[in-house]
Amino acid sequence: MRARVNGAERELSPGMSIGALVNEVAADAKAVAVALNRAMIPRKEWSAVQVQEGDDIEIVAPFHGG
Amino acid sequence: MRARVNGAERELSPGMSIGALVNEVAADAKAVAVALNRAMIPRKEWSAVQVQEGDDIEIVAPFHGG
Amino acid sequence: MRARVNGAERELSPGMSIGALVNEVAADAKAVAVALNRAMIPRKEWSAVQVQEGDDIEIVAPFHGG
Amino acid sequence: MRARVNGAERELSPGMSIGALVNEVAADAKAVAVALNRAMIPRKEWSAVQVQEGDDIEIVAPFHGG
Amino acid sequence: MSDETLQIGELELHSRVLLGSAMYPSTQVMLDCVAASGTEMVTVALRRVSPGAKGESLYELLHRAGVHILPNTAGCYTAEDAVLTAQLGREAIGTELVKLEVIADDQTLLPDAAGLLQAAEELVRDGFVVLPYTNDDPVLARRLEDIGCAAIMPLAAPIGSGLGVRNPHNLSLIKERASVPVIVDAGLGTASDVTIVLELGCDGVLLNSAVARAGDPVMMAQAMRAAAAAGAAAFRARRMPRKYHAEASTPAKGTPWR
Amino acid sequence: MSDETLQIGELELHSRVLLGSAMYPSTQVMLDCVAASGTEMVTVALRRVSPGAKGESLYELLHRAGVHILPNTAGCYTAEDAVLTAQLGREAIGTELVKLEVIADDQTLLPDAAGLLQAAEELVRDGFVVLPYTNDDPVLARRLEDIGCAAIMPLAAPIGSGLGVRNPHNLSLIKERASVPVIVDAGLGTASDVTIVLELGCDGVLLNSAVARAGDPVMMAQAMRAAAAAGAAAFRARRMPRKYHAEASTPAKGTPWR
Amino acid sequence: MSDETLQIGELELHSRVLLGSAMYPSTQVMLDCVAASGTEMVTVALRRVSPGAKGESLYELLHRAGVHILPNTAGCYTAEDAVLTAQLGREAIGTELVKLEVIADDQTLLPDAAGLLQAAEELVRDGFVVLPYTNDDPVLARRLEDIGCAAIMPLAAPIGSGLGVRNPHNLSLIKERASVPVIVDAGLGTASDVTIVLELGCDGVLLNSAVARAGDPVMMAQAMRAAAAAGAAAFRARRMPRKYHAEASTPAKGTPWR
Amino acid sequence: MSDETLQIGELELHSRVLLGSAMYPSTQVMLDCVAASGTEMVTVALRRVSPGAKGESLYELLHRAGVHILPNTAGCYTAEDAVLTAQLGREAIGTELVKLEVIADDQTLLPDAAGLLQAAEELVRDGFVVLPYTNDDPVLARRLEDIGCAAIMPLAAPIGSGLGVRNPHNLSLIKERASVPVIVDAGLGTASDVTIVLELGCDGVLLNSAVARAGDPVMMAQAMRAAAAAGAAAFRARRMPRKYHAEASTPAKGTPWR
Repeated sequence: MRARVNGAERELSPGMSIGALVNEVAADAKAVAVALNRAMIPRKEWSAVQVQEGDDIEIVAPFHGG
Repeated sequence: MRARVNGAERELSPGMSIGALVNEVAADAKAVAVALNRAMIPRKEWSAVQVQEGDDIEIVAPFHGG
Repeated sequence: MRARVNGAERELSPGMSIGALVNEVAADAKAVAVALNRAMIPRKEWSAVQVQEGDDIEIVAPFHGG
Repeated sequence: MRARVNGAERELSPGMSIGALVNEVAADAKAVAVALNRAMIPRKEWSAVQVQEGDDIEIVAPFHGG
Repeated sequence: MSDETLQIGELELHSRVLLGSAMYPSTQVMLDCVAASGTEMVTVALRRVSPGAKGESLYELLHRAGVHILPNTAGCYTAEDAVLTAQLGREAIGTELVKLEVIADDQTLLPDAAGLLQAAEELVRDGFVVLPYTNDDPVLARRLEDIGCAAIMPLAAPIGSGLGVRNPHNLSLIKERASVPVIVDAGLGTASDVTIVLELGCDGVLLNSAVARAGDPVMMAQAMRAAAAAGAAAFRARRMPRKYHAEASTPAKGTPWR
Repeated sequence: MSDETLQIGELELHSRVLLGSAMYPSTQVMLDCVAASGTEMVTVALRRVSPGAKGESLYELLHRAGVHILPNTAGCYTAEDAVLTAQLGREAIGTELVKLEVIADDQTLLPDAAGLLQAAEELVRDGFVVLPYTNDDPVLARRLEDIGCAAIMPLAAPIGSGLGVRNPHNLSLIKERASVPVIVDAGLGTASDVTIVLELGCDGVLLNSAVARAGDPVMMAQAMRAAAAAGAAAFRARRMPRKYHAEASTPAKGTPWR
Repeated sequence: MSDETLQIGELELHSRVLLGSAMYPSTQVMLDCVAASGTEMVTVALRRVSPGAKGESLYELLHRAGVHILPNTAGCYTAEDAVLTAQLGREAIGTELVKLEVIADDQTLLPDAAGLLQAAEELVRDGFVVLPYTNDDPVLARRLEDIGCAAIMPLAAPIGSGLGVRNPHNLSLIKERASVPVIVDAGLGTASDVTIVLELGCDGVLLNSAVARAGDPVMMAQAMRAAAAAGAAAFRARRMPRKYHAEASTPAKGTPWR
Repeated sequence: MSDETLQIGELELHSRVLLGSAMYPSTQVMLDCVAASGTEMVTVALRRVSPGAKGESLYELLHRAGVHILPNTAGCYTAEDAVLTAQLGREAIGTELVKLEVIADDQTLLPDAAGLLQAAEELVRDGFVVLPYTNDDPVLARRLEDIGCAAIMPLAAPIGSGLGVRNPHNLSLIKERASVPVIVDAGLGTASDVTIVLELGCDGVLLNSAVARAGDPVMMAQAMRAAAAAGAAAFRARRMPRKYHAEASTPAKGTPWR
C-alpha cells in the first residue's frame, strides 16, 4: 500500500494505523500532530484510524520558528 | 406624490419625469447624473422614466473634491 | 566700610576677615568657596585676609545645576 | 642659480624676472598668479622682480575645484 | 510608458502632478493653481446639485482649462456606494476614469482593503480606468494591479495631514513590483515631499491640501511643478553614491606649498 | 535682499545654485552642467600651472560661459595658507570674492573654527568678499557674520558624502539668526536635499559632487535648478500646517445617500 | 490590563518580550537567550518530523524552560493552510494560542489581508486565542480586533530586515484605537527599536532575528530585556515636552559676577 | 577602559548615566532619581549662598547619597569666568573634576569654541580633570582631547530641548576618533535617545531635564538606567545587518503540504 508521508511516497503495510505510522516516523511521539488528507486527526483517534492507499499524511512537531 | 430628492422629502406632480425633475432641481443640467433608487439612470432615459411615489432620487454634479 | 558681597553693596565692620564674613553670610560654611576681586581665596587663608573698602566678594556653594 | 618653482628645484638663468619665469612655466600667462617666498607678487611687478638663489616660487592658475 | 510621460489608460500626460479641486480660497485661485502647477488632470467629487448654486459650473471651468477631469468616489464607505458613484461620475462627465476611494472610517480616512478590491474588480469589469486610492501595503498594491487597475495611488500619510512620506521603504517596494504607474496620493505637505516621491521612482503625485491650504496656493502650485520636475530628473540622472566619510571634491594635486 | 535674488556682496544673483567645477567626466560636461543648472557662480581652486596643460584655460571657459568665478582656498590647513591663496585667487581672477576653506584634517575635511575665524578676519580687513565654508554650528556662523563675511556657507554633511542635511535644526537656527545669505555647501546628494535646504529658508546651495558624480550630470544639473526653484517657492508660499490625524479634503456636504 | 503586565487571553505576562526560536547558532544559545531576555513566551513553527532528528525535542526544551509556547503558522500562504496548521499546533502543544501568519508572497513576506481576516475569523470561532501578524494598517488592525483577536501584531518593517520602526505614526494610530494589546512583530533590529516601540505605548515586541543574528545573541537578549523595560517605564513616566530652542537647566539666579 | 566601566580620570564608574541636580519638583524627588537612575556622578552649579537658604546642604545630601559630585561652570560666558568658577568648585567640593561650560549666548546656550578651548587648556594645566560640554563638531572634540580633557561631552541637541540626537553621524565621527570617553550631554529627551547614544558606541550620557521634567521623574530615572544598559549591551552584542528585503526567520524546510 502506498501513501504520501511528509511529502514523500512510501510503501506502508496494509492496515497500518496512524499511531503506528507516527511511531515509525517520529523519534518521539510527544508534541506531534497529524493531518490526514488535510484534516487534523486528534491523538486519541490515532490508533483507530487506518492509513488508506493514496492517503496524504503530514506528521509535524514544534520546530524552530519566529 | 412624495419622493425623496437629494435627501429631502418633496411633493412632486404625479407623472413627472426624471428629466423634468432635473430641470427643476439643477441650475444647469449639464454634467449632471441621476440615481434612482440606487441605480444610475442614463441621461437618454431621463424623459422616459417617471418618478414614482416613495422613490429615492439623487441628482449630482461635479463638485470641488480631492 | 563698604564692600560688594554677592552682588549687593554692604556695610561691613572695618578689619573684618573673609572667614567672619562667610560665617555671617552663609548658613553653613561647609562646601563654600570665596572669590575676592575675581581671585579664589583658599579656605585656609580666610581668617588671615581682611576685607578692604570697595572689595568685590563672591561667596558660593553647590547648588542645583545640570 | 637654483630656485624652487612649483615645488621642484630648478636651474634658472641668473637675473631672470618673475615675468620671464611665468612665460616659461605657464602655457598661458592669463589668469595666473605668483607667490614668491609665500608673498603674493602682483602682476605689474613681475617684470621688475628678479628671482634670487633659493627662492620659493609658486605659479598658480584656476583649476577644477569645488 | 516612456521616461518622459505618465500613461494612464490611453492618456499620455506630460505633467506628473494631478491636482484636487477642493479647499481653495476661491475658484479663481483654483484655476490659477491649475495653470501654475502645469497639471493635466484634476479630480472632482460628485455631490448633490443645489438650485442656483455656482458649484455646478465646476465642470465647465475645468473643461475650459483644458484638463482631464478625474471624478472620485470620496465619501464612499462601501464598495456598493463607490461603484454607483463611479457610474454617476462617468455619466456626468463622460469619462471612464475614476479615482476610486472606499474609506474605512471617518477618523483615519484610510482605505478599506476588502471594499476597495471588490469595487475595483467590478469597475474594471465594467470598463472603467480605475485609479485606486490605497494605503502603502505592497501586497494590496499588487492585488489592485492584478485586478486590472490602470495605476496605483498609495498614500504618503493620512489624507490632509501634510506629514510627507511616512514610509519611503514601502513606496519603493510598491514601485519596484509595479508595472502600472504609481501615483502618490494623500499626505504630501510641501515641495520636497514631492521631490522625494519622484526620486523614489514613483510616477506622479496627486496633490490637494498641500496646494490649496498653503499660505500662497498659486506659488505653492508653481513650487510643486518644479518639485516634480526636479524629482523626476534626479531619478533619471541616478544620484551619486552616499559615503560615510568625507571625500574631497577639489583634487589635492598641484596644491601650492605642499 | 529681495525674495527673488541672492545678494552676495555687490552681486545680485537670480540663481540660487552655485556650482563647483571639479570631477566632471569632461570639460564639456562641466560646461553643459553650468548651463543646465542655471548657475551664475562657479567655484575654482588655485593650483600650480603645468606647461602645456589644458587646465589653465578653465578661466577662459568659465568667463565665456558668462558666470562669476569664485576662487576657493581648498587644500589650505592653516589661516596663513588660506589668506595667501585668497590673495593669489584675487590676483589671478580679478575678483574680491573668495570661498574660504580652512580645513582641520584630511579625514573629516571639516573646517577648523579657529583658523577660519582668523583668516576670515584678515580677508575682510583686506577688502575681500568672504564666503566661509563652515560647519553647522550656529555660534560659529554668527561669529563669521559679525566679522563681516558676506554670506555663511554651512555644510549639510561632510564634503563629498552626499548624505543630505544631517541636522536641519542647526541650519534653521543659523538662518533665523543670520542677516547675510546662508548658502549650504557640502554634503548634498540629490535634488530633494536642495529642496529641503531652500524650504528651511536658506538662500542657496553650492553643489559639486552631487552633480558631477551623478550618473547623468547634465540631467542632475537640471534637476538641481528645478529643485532650488521648488524649495524657494515653497518657502515663500508657506506650507500647510501638519496634522496628526486625517482631515478630509473633499467636503462631506452634499454626499448622496447620507 | 494593568500597566505592569501584558495580558494575552487569560495569560498575564510580566515580560513584554516574546521571542522566536529560529536561527540561533545553537540550541544552547537559544535557551540562554530565552533566559537572558526574561521572556515568558516563545514562538515555534510546525514542521515535518524527521526520524532521528533532534528538532522534535524543542517542545521539551522550552517546556522545561518554563515558558509558554506560541505555535505560529509560518509558511502558510492561504487561510486554509493557516487554519489547519493552527489546529495541528493546538493538538501538538496543547495550547489555544496561535500566532497567525497568512503570507502574501515569498518576496515581501507581508501578510495577505483577506486571508488573514478569514483565517482569524475561523480560528476565533473555533476557540483559539489568536495573535495575528499583520501589516501596520490601522484599518486592518481594527478589523482583526473586531473579529475577536486577543492581540494585534503589526510589523515594524519586513520580516528579518532589521530596519526598525518604518512608520511610528501608523503604530501610534493602531495603538490609540486598540483595546487589546499591540505587540510589534517583525523588522526590529536592535535595542533602541524596542525602546521606541514601547515608548509609543505599544504593549510588547516579538523578536527573533534581532537576537538570534546578533554578534552575541545572549548579550543582545539581555539588551532587549532592558530596552523593553526602559521603553515601558519611559512611556509611563511621560516624557518632557520638546522645545525648539534651548532652555537652561541650571538656574541663572545667584550666578556670581552678574 | 574596560567594556564594563566608564573611566573618568582616575574614577571607574559602573553606571553610564550622569545626572544633573536641577529642576526636580523637590529635593526628595531628586534624591529618589539619583537612586533610581543608578548614577554615580551628579552635577552641581556654584551659586551665591543666601543666609538661611536650604540650598547649601545640597552638598551634604549628595555626599550622603554616595555619589561623586561634578561641579559645572554653568552661567559662564567667558573662559575667565569659567576658570574662576572651576577653581571655586574645586575649593568648595574638594574635587579636581569639572564639567566645563563656556556658553556663547543666552539664546542658543551653545558652547563658544574658542573660549572653551582656552579654558580647557588652562584648567588641564592647573590639574583639573576636565569634562567639556561641547557641540557635535568632530574637530573641536579632537582639539579638546588633544588638550588633555578627560572626556568629551558633545550635545545631542540644544540644552533643555529634549529633541534627541539631531546628528548621529557626527556623534559617530567623534566617537570613532576619540580615545577618551564620549559622554553625550544636553538635548536628550527620553529613554530611546539614551539607548541610541549608547548603541552608537558612546560611553555615557548626562541627563537632567529629561528626568527632572518628566511626568514621573523617578520612573523616568529608572527608565534611563535600563535604557543605558540596553544600549551598552546592544552595542557590545553587535546588531544584525539591515536588509532591504524581507528574509524569513522560520525556515521553509519541512513545511507541510509543499
